[in-house]
Amino acid sequence: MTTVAVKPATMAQALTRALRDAMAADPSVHVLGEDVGTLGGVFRVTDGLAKEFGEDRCTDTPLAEAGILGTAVGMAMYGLRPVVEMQFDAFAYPAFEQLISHVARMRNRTRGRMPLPLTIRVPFGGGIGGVEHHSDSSEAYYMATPGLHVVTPATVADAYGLLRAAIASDDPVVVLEPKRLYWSKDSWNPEEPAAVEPIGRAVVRRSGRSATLITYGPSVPVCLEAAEAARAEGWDLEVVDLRSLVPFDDETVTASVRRTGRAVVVHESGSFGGPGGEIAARVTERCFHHLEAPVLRVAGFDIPYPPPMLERHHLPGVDRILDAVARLQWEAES
Amino acid sequence: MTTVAVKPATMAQALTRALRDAMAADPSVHVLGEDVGTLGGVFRVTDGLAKEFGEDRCTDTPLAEAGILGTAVGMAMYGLRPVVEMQFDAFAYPAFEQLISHVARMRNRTRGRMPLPLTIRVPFGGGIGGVEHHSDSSEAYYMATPGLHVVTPATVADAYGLLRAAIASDDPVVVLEPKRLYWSKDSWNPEEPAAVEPIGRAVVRRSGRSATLITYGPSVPVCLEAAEAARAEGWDLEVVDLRSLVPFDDETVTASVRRTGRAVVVHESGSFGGPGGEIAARVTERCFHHLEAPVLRVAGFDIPYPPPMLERHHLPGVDRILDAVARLQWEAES
Amino acid sequence: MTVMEQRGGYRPTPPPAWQPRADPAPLLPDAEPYRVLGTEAAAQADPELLRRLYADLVRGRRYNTQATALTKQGRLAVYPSSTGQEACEVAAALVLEERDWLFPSYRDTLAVVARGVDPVEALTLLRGDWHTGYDPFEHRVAPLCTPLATQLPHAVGLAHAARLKGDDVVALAMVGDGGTSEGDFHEALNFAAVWRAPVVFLVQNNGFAISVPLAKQTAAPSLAHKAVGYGMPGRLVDGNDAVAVHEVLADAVRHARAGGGPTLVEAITYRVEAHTNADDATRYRGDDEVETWRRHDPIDLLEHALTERGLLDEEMKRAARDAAETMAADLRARMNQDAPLDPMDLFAHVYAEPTPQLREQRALLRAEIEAEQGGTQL
Amino acid sequence: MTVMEQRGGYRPTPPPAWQPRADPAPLLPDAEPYRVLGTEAAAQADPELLRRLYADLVRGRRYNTQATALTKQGRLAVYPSSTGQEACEVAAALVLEERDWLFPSYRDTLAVVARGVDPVEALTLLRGDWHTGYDPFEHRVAPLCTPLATQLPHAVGLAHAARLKGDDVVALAMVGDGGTSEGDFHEALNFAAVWRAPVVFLVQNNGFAISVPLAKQTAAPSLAHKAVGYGMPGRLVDGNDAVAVHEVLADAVRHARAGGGPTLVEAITYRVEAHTNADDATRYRGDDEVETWRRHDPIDLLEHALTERGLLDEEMKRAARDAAETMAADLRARMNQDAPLDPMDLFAHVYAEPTPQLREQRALLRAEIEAEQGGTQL
Ligand SMILES: Cc1ncc(C[n+]2csc(CCOP(=O)(O)OP(=O)(O)O)c2C)c(N)n1
Ligand SMILES: Cc1ncc(C[n+]2csc(CCOP(=O)(O)OP(=O)(O)O)c2C)c(N)n1
Ligand SMILES: [Mg+2]
Ligand SMILES: [Mg+2]
Repeated sequence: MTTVAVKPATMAQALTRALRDAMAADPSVHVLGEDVGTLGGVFRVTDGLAKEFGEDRCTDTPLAEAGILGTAVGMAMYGLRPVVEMQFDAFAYPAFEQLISHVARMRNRTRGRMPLPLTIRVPFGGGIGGVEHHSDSSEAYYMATPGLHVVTPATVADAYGLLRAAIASDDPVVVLEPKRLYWSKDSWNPEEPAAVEPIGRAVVRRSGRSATLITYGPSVPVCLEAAEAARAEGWDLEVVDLRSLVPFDDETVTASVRRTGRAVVVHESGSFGGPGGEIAARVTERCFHHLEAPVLRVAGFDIPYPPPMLERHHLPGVDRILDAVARLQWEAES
Repeated sequence: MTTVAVKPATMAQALTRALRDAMAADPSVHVLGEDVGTLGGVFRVTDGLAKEFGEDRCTDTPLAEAGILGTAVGMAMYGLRPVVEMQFDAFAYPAFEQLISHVARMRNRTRGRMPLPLTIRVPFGGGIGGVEHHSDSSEAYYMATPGLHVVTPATVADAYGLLRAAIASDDPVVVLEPKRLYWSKDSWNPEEPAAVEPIGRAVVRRSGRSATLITYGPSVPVCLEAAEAARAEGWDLEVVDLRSLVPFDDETVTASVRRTGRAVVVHESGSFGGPGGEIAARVTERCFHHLEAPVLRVAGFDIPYPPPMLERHHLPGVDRILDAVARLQWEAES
Repeated sequence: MTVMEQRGGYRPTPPPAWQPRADPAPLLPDAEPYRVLGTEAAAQADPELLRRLYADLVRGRRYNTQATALTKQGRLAVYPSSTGQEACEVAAALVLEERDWLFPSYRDTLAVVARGVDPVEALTLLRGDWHTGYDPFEHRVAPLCTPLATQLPHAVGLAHAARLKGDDVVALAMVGDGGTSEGDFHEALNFAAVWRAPVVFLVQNNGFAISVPLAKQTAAPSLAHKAVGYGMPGRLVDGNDAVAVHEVLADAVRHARAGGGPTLVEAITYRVEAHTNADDATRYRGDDEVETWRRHDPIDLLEHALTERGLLDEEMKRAARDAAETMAADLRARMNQDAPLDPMDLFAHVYAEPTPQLREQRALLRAEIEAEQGGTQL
Repeated sequence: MTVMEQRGGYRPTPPPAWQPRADPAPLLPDAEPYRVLGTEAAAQADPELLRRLYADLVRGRRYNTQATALTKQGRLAVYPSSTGQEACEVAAALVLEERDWLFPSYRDTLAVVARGVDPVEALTLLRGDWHTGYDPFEHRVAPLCTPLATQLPHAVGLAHAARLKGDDVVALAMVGDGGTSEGDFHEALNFAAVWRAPVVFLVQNNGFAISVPLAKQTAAPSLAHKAVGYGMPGRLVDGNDAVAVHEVLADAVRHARAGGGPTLVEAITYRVEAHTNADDATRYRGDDEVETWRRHDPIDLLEHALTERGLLDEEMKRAARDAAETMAADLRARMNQDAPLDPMDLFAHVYAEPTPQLREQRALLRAEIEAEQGGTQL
């Protein structure tokens, strides 16, 4: 086995590589969506695939999201493994009926006879200075829909691993790709990508004793930064990267919070009715007697995603996270 | 003022009356949807309106939910107050893009210049023996969408009051009408309907000292029944009917839980990512030091809504609620 | 500075030659619905086909009346009858090869049965069960579809996938007149035409979407005229003329199989019964209209043609009737048995593997049921 | 028992007389896009109109180049240029009366400006602000719309409402070729036709939806052919011929205002620039094609016609150019000022009254900002 120098790669590159490897390994993997062929996608994640595998494997569709997802359902019925790209999170909304009423339920309503091995890639979240409708966080909708898996990578390696796992899954998987991490770099060896882990395991990105930050996707780097900054305050924060929102890894999260006794959930998505409520509620159910303070949430405001010039106020940042940590009733401990 | 004998009325009748009174009071109120005209709606809630006000005021539309909601947006732009009926909750999904990207945001994106006084009536929930796609609980999607108000009545009087308030509101309001309560009866005087209360206030339906059941819509009667049954176990349960999911009445809910020190959230909607997570999380944030036990949730399972013959296993019933109450760590108190 | 000013001798050119993407003329439907029965062409129709259609129509009608009866006995949660529409239902099933796929809506259990699915399985969903009953792969019939028009893109995707795999499979997708108003109808037809997918779209225009008559649904000359806007042929056919429907669909299937792409077929028919057993049709239409259509009944039309050609004797009629009765009796008997339902199945197929959360919920329900069965009280 | 057997002398009747809902012939577009400039009809065109269009086109082109320049200076977050499409943009605005409504897409800020909206306000959203800038009611221009085709049902609903109120208002809605594939396009056109709503749908077929060429978007003879499927007239026009576009749109507006219902107009044009400044068009098309279209430039076409008729002298040209430059300079100057942005506004218009939850969040942000400004550290 030759050793290849580990070079920095972006998350977008890792995603492209995951698609390419999956398509090479399995001729039933087909990519479809708006501008995914000739252009290589507006984020260039499908760059080169049409050239390498032909337009029948990587197809520019007409401009209609329900049509894209609906035809992908039919392709999956015939044994293909379609990978659909929704151009931006907000442009997945026209496909909701197909998603909720068919994609999420087909396995169940056919007693397992007609599984839908479908991957739905959704560039998600803000922080890229996008104009309106280009920065939504829509994970709450997907999480509330039984039958879907929902994953989101925070690192280059996970981007590869989770996308491969999604394509390999016999269930529909929504892959939320944090837009603002597309160009984040990491040393990662595309020739020896990490083994593909099954979907559903969170990971402790940083160990700590004082409190747990529970987060995912684009907020993971922010939380790691906050944890570094917290050292100055004397807090040793643990950071759990959920990676998979559905299924939810209660084990890892619960173990962490039982250890630290305090937790803050951090995400970009709006607070009210957002993922943080679910997470805080289930952590509290499981860790009540270990908790020194209520599980707090640091989230986007309950407003339509703001414009570029104001988004920094909306996005959970280091200061807001540390403010929340400070409210974790430290007096009570001493 | 003549006194009319108070006769029992069904929730469906109260809703019809609310529409009729609103249409009579304000010529800009228009009803539109599938089968709402000649037929009077599949639940007969719009019965008689086309006859009384003409087909231009109560209109059978072509069969297309995005079209219905989208044209209603345009009608509201021109100063009408459209009341849209979605035939069943699952058939509102095709209209999600219009709902999320326009209805919920138009006021904000026009700096308040173009409010959308739109009411969206959605027959919701199960318990009526419906075949698949006819019993969804979709409130989690609406709650996670800033810009929408979301209300749901549990009583005949509230059905009238909330629908009138929704139509009177200058903001878009989703009115979730519990299907299985359409034929529930109550003594209610249509000639002297209660004053229309503003949206956003919960109500204590039953006072109690031991624990609070936080619930809404179709689960309110179930919780009241559970509270009665709980007396045999020595528990005196308080039942809070939220009525409005957005805005959420933190004041009433928090006051109750601070008093009782224990709470269970009850709803039909799936548990994971459902409304209960939000409610439990915010109650815990606000009442942490008053809580003797974690806020528990009794909800539908995280599965596609089951068929008639199994729905009784899915729906939160008295026994499951009492089981949850029993798990509220009563030993700790003594 | 304009281009004109930049370059001395420049004169604007005419628009870059515009070419229609397709000749519209052959895509447009005929002015009248195509008919065979009651016309001279009836004399030429294949006797075998006529007899086969007749037997299936008689059986189909009996299936419809039996299923409606089962709703009254509480054995079906709901039944959307296709009485009066049997010609379309049966022809749709008969034109397909074994390797082809059928995409039915909730109203099309008769087509599903005509394709070979056990009626009890075809009715599973309408019985109130949580699953589709039949194995979609056994007879290549997609699960019944309730959200309107959403099955159409599935048919397109499946047909497209088959073509990509080199299989000469055709998909036939059924939808109602009301369903044509949905966005999914539009998107499906457009994808099909762009991809030249081997799909046949059969619109059964039965006059109503629940209570809403066609005039409130569309202002188009006909629904078949929608085809030209996608660049596919539109055909208009008398939907109660089983032979005509069979011929038009068979043509479309052949065209699709040969790589010619999709066709939109509008069959003019009528929903003789109410929308479902739960509907009250008297609220929105008069008996006259129904009566007019009853006199253009698909079985009568065919019986008349067969009789005129001396192709039908009393014995054959009896045989058809007996076969229908046998089917009905069997259906009745088997539907009268309770479907075995295991509540634990609720968790079995949400995912390939239940999530940890579903395992917990399953355990909760199991404990509850055991407590119930053990007679234990709270 | 069949009806035939029940009643002795019964003979099946022909199908209840089928009538097309509309005569398809007049709904179909002409075989060639309608043109005026470069044809004999150009000699008859109203000089006033030609001159007005010319001034507006020159100004429109300058607006486009200025807006694109502003993206390079970071003064616009993004700009989807309508260079090459000015004839459609300007004509769409000019055909409307003051009481009418315009429904633009993200590409149509030029039409918005041509209707009278201050360019700075028209560009507010693209600048990266959170609101649409202009007051929709001031010039009766709906907010710019990004989710494709979703503005079309709005236009239908507004036009329908106006008609119900007895106002003879027409709505003109703009959409791209790509947008015609969306379900909302279908639903909007169908509602409009069924309701006979006074709407004009203007499809600017500029050849591409980002990178996707028309051939991957539709197989229809033309996009205008979609009209017949809704029962409305479809018109095809050379979208770079400002006079032809103006005439076709004006006809359609008149037809709508007179109660004749909606029209679908397809204007054949070309997106000369990339999709937006962020797009790299060389990835999906060659320079030749662009060059061909540059030689069929809307301003050149008009300038040529004016010149031929002796309606344009150097002074008028200069005047048009100067007016355009003045507009551009003003736009540049004002866009170079930072828009005043108050973070507290984020909470002001989500609802008529902020919810208690939003009030809490506003307080949190206010405290954060005060702490920041006070230089306070955590
Ligand atoms: C998306 C969606 N909206 C609404 C419904 C409710 N619904 C069920 S059947 C029906 C009428 C359908 O009419 P049509 O398409 O003509 O079919 P038919 O019932 O006449 O066979 C309606 C509105 C649905 N099933 N799906
Ligand atoms: C529902 C939706 N899907 C996807 C997009 C992303 N998107 C923005 S513009 C565009 C292409 C639109 O092409 P066309 O309709 O031809 O208009 P043009 O840009 O050429 O004016 C796409 C795919 C969107 N804005 N809305
Ligand atoms: Mg119908
Ligand atoms: Mg275009």
